[in-house]
Amino acid sequence: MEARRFSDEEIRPLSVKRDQIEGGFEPWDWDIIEKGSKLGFRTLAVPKEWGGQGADFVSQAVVMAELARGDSAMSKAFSQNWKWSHLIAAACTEDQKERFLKPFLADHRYVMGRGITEPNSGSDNRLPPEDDPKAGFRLRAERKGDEWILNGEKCFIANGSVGSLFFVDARTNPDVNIKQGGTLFMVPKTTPGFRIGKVFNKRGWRFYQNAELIFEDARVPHANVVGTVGGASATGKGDNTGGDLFGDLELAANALGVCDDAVDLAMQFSRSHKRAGKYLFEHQLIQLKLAEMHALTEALRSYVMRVAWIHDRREPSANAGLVMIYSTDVIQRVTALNMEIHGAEGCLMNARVDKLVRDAMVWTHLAGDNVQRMRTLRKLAGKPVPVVSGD
Amino acid sequence: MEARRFSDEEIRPLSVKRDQIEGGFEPWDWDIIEKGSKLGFRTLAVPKEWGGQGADFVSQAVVMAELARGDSAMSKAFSQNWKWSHLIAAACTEDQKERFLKPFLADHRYVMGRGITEPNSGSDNRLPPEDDPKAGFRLRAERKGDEWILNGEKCFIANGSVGSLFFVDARTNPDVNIKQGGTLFMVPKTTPGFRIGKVFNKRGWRFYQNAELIFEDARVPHANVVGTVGGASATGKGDNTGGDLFGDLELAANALGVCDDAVDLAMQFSRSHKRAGKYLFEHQLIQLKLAEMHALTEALRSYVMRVAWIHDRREPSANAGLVMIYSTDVIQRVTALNMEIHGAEGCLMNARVDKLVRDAMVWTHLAGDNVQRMRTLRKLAGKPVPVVSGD
Amino acid sequence: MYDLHLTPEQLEFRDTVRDFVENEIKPVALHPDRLQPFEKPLLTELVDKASQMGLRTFALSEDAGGAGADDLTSCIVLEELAAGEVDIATVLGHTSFLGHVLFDQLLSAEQRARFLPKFAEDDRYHLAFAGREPNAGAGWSYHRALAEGGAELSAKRQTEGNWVINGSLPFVANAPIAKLLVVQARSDPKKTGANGMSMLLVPSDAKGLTIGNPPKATGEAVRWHQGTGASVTFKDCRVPGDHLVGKEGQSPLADGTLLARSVTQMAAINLGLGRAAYDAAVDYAKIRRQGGRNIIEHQAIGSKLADCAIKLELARNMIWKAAWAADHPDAVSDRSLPELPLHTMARVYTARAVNEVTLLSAECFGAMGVMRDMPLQKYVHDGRNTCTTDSYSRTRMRLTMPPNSQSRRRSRATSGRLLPNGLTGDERW
Amino acid sequence: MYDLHLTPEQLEFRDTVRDFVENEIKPVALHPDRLQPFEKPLLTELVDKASQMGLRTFALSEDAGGAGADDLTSCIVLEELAAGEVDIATVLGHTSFLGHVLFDQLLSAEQRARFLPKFAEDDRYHLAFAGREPNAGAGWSYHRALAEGGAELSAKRQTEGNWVINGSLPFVANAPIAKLLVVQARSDPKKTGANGMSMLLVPSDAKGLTIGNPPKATGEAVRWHQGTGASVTFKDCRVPGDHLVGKEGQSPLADGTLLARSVTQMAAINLGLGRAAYDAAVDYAKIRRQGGRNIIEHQAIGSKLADCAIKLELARNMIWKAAWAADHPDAVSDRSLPELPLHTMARVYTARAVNEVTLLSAECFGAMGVMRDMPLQKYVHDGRNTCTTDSYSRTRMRLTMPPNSQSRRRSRATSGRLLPNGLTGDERW
Repeated sequence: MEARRFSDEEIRPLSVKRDQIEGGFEPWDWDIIEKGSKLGFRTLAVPKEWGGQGADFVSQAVVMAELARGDSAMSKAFSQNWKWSHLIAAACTEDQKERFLKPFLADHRYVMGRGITEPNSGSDNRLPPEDDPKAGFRLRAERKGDEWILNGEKCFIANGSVGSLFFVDARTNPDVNIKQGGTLFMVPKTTPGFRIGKVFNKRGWRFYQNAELIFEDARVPHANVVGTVGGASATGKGDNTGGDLFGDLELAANALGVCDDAVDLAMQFSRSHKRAGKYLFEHQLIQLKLAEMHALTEALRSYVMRVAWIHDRREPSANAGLVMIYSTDVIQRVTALNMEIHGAEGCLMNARVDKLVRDAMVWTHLAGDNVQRMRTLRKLAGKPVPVVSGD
Repeated sequence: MEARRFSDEEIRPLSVKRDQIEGGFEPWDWDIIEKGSKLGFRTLAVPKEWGGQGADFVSQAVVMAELARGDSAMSKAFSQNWKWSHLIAAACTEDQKERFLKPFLADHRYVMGRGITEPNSGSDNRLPPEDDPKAGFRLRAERKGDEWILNGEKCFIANGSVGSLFFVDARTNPDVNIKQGGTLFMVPKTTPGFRIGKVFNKRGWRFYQNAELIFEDARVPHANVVGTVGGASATGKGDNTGGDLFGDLELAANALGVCDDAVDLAMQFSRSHKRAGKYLFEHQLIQLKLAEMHALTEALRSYVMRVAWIHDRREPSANAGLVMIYSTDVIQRVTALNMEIHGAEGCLMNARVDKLVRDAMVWTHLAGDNVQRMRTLRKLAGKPVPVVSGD
Repeated sequence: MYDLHLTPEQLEFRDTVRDFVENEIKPVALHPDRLQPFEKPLLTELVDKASQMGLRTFALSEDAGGAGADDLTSCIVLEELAAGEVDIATVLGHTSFLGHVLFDQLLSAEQRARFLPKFAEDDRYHLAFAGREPNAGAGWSYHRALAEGGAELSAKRQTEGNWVINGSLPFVANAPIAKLLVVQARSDPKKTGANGMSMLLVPSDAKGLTIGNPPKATGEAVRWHQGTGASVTFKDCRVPGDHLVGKEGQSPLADGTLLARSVTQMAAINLGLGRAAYDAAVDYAKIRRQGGRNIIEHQAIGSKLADCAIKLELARNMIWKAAWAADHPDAVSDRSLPELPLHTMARVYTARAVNEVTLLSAECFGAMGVMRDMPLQKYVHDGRNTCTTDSYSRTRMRLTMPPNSQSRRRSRATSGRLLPNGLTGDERW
Repeated sequence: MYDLHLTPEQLEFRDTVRDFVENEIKPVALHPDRLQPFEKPLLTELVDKASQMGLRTFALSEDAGGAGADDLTSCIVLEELAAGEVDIATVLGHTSFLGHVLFDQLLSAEQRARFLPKFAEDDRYHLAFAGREPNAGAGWSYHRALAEGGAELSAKRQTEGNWVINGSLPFVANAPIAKLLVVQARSDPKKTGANGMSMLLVPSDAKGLTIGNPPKATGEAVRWHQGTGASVTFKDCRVPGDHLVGKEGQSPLADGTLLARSVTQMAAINLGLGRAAYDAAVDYAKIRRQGGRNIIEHQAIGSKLADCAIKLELARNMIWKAAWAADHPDAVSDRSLPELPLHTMARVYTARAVNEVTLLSAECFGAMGVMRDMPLQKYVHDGRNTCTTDSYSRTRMRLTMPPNSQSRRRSRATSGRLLPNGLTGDERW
């Protein structure tokens, strides 16, 4: 399989090296993006009629997991683009596709991102408190003729420092809540009044870029509105049969790759290192840990593949959200067990083992945090019971 | 689906009632066995050519889970028979099939069991210590003409108090380990010198029967040897592509049914009971618990169905063992969370909620104990690394 | 000055009770005939024997005829008793605690003279507290306005000075065996919460008082508490005016401060249960042979038992600290102790830890861990019970009161930080 | 008699160090310029300042010029220091502990007169212990014969009385900054284990002694320890005969008894780390607003923080108990304390608890919890580090020595049971 070869031969050798480069932006490497793009990993999800691979969800999940086995952050740097391919396919006009999808396909360094989070609104965007209509993002967009003038800032934006195009949620009506007063804009990097701020220097996923986007009277043509004005949350999710289909599956499939890597490392180590004259593998406590790692990883694989398959059949369910939550607990546990099995050798830790733990930590706020758990449950419950938000 | 209807309408109403009857044997109820048998649940796994349903593994898993949603122990009382249908199909001679499969099919009260465990050998049967050839079962069988004379006892034997036929592991050569010195016999209830001893009174799975089998010069015809003399472990597992296929899947699928029941109970309760003026469902901590219950149950479902499907394709893997281990952790956690969500109402606990916790506890020694974990890992590891047993 | 030495009296107490448990309680409480049935009525003969040894009045001052055990010593005694049988420990713990509170702290000299002799003389004289049902919403109202709710009794003073009590409570611990009930009833219907409650002494044979049957161990909903208990109903139940304890409308137990130390003692009972399970598992692991050696020599079993030993030690540390803190309130103001609800922390951690210890111990027994003629399954049941029992939930909720609530002091950790008043429903410690 | 009051001196110590941490250490240690880079060299200026305050010699007797802190007080000091910076606390803890052991307990009067003045006067005079590498097999040999292994040094006495030391150890804590090394070397090659080891004092500028570079924070394998440390190599390194401490072949530190209390102190350092993370999370939760209210008012956040508070309190109880036990060995024989390896239990539980506390605290920060210019990610790293560090594993393994091993006393729990000597690799407490 091409993804496995690329992961083993190209991604993995770079993985720890790029991870250990100081700085927020510096671990990034255009070379590997170009190489992967040439193999189709950047445009995997673009429909065939537009010249992409048009891979279904099952294939996407398999590729994400394989790439993540080599490096979780690099896998995400590729798959982050698939997300917007889904969105473009689902919500953009033909004109927009023409203007943005074509250059995306043509340029191996064209990557995309979406800006929702702001310094004072993270959870509130995802689970807007019902008693506080002003909660949520505040980036202001005001209409001026054929243009919208955007002011404000976004933070932690994926591919922020390297993206050519951003999908940006802005408030076109500040007096109602973000479900009615939010609008989604396409903002090319070259937009006047738009610039990149701080690049975040993270503990895990160091290769993957998160940055601030700053809007100072940034001028965006009305033709760049995605869907309708005031319809951000309705149109902003791309293919959202039963949830943020792609985004939830993406994190779960990526976690699966990391777990596979951790299981391999632990098996190799315990079969090549001895304690008290016996291989680690021969000690009961190590066996129990290894069995748990295997069981959790295989359960996650089963669930990820089931969800991908359900998605391909367009069956609505809450499983997308659940598998993401589940992957958070599994990746934490499996990478931690891997570290316990390795232990410290003298006063040194295997750098890759440590990296997996650091990468895994990203899930706790991205995938399986409290808000995600509560949102998913709300979906499971359907309408009858009102959920008081923020409680 | 017939299994769901039977489970909801026939099994569930009896579930707590039978569970609360004092004694070891007394919770048993032939009526429900007969009713289920007439619907085919006792003979579900018997091949079609012998007049059974010949259900594949996926169907078996679905039925087990559905029945277990009504009552875990009753589901097991049915599926315990399927296990031996597998064994008979795989390892018995035509003559044996004629003599035992036919009456099994004909009599709605004909159930079966297998006797391995003895008072002093539990784990040793499953993971025989390499440095102790005498470890493991000791029930002695000595040849006398066309008969074998059996002496000794077995304990915790499934269906012990109600079975018409038992598969019994005995030691035909006490000087070598049980892999070489063990032989499997078919022992009908009517065998002279054979009787039922104590019926165990358990905390969970109270409907399901476990009893002592006592052999005092019991005379078993040579024609009742399953497979070859000294070949117990090779022939005793029935269809064992990649492990004790059926037995491992059986426990995992049963656990799935229990988890489904727990999730339903918790959802219903939290949407109908208030604390501090709000439904439990509206409290964050309850939402987190419910989301976890859902995620674990769906992950288990994904894994169980994947394993059943793999089995139907006869692909060898260690997943059968892993899913059983996994189901142990999941059933414990999900039933405990259900109890936490219910809490005590005043100084009373919902009896069914308590029952699920008690039933779940059976898994810790039956399915996911240390020995099972170590055995499964050994399979995963393949041959290269010797595992020192009992360590 | 920091000092963990126990006094010779404390050690002697411990030994005496431990012997009683080994020789008298365990042979009865762990007999298969007792273990197997669902219903496990209170072992009243053993309760009586324990009473005769002074275990009904250990917290009562020596003056009043008791042993004068402080909170720490009470915890030591109750842990030992509970290692024999949780219900016996619970019953005796309740009476001993209430006896101390009543006779050493709350009653007037006249009342004391009237009630103490009977209490001291009669080995079967137990006490029960029929308070207002704690507000079930307290914990759930985390950082929100307190929701109202919970049954309570009412008391009216008649013109001739008598009190008339009405109302009912669904569950009062010790009610089925108590000879005297300490009743807390609302005497001022215009006030709410802890204000306007009066405390009255009601003999169990008072007219108009009905004590229900204890909950059953079978049925749709099953008995889920330690000790013994039942509903109590008052219908125009009349007691003389001099049965009022303290001032009208100011029940001394209403704000929960005095009751707090009973929380620590309940935790000690829990701890005894966990230790019994652990001890049984260690004994079994030393004789059960599998894999060519005793199972205690297997890493997998050894690590389970080491986990148990650590958990029990952590629980004991926390309980003793909380008990000592209750005996020495000055230690917070001099900053030796953090301003934290230590008794609640002890109760919450112990319940969780003991639940885990009983499960791990049962796992060491394999299939024998679920057999109803063996003790492990009962330990597991009792452990689960305490962890999800009503009083546990209530206790847990105390950690969750709004930070500005006057009903508990502001919590300052050693580090000088506020305890976040979090619900402690999460099981991750 | 049980007493948890701290002395005024202990309280004053705590306040002094806490102020130093807030005003001096935190502004430097938590500055983004310090937090962001992988390499975090020891903050030597702060170490020097702390030395000047007496924190290099707090355990040294007052006689000898120190503050005479016992084990409990040392734990209080180290928790506070570590809440500022773990590495600073580790370095000072090592020197202070070794200074006490050497100058108060082991050196002859003559040796003391020769080395103490320099040690007492020079704020940069640190100490290191270059012992035999602990047998990595100890824990893994659970209930089996002990496997041999581990590097050790050799020492030969020359005819003229001098000692010649050879060999190398892969990691010696404090080596890069120590002016004096306490070396333990095998002087009798015919003996094994703790027997036949001699203890020698080696100045760091001794000829033939090479101290390696500290491990790096990047590369295939990354630095995974607290404090500072490096390899040491002796090549025909010569020291005078009177540098021998104690008797030839009988190193007083060989059997580990004296070193045991440093285990408790390491746990106290851990605890300080956990508290720093928790404090930061509480502060953040009080100001971060989401869902229309500060996040501390959300059940989900509140329960995480309450968990943390309980875990830290449990750890502190266990550490202080173990420390006090080290100061009062009689408390085991008079049965006030259980015969358990309390210091190991404290270390093992604290490492696990602090790992969890740092993770839970970071979760309260959301995305800010993983940013390298913020402190939480460092706390998480340090917590992980301690939990899987080599010295933690070694410590953990002490719980696992065969029950008949002479190197530790038989463990009797309060309940009179043997501790099962289990490996404690399981994380379930």
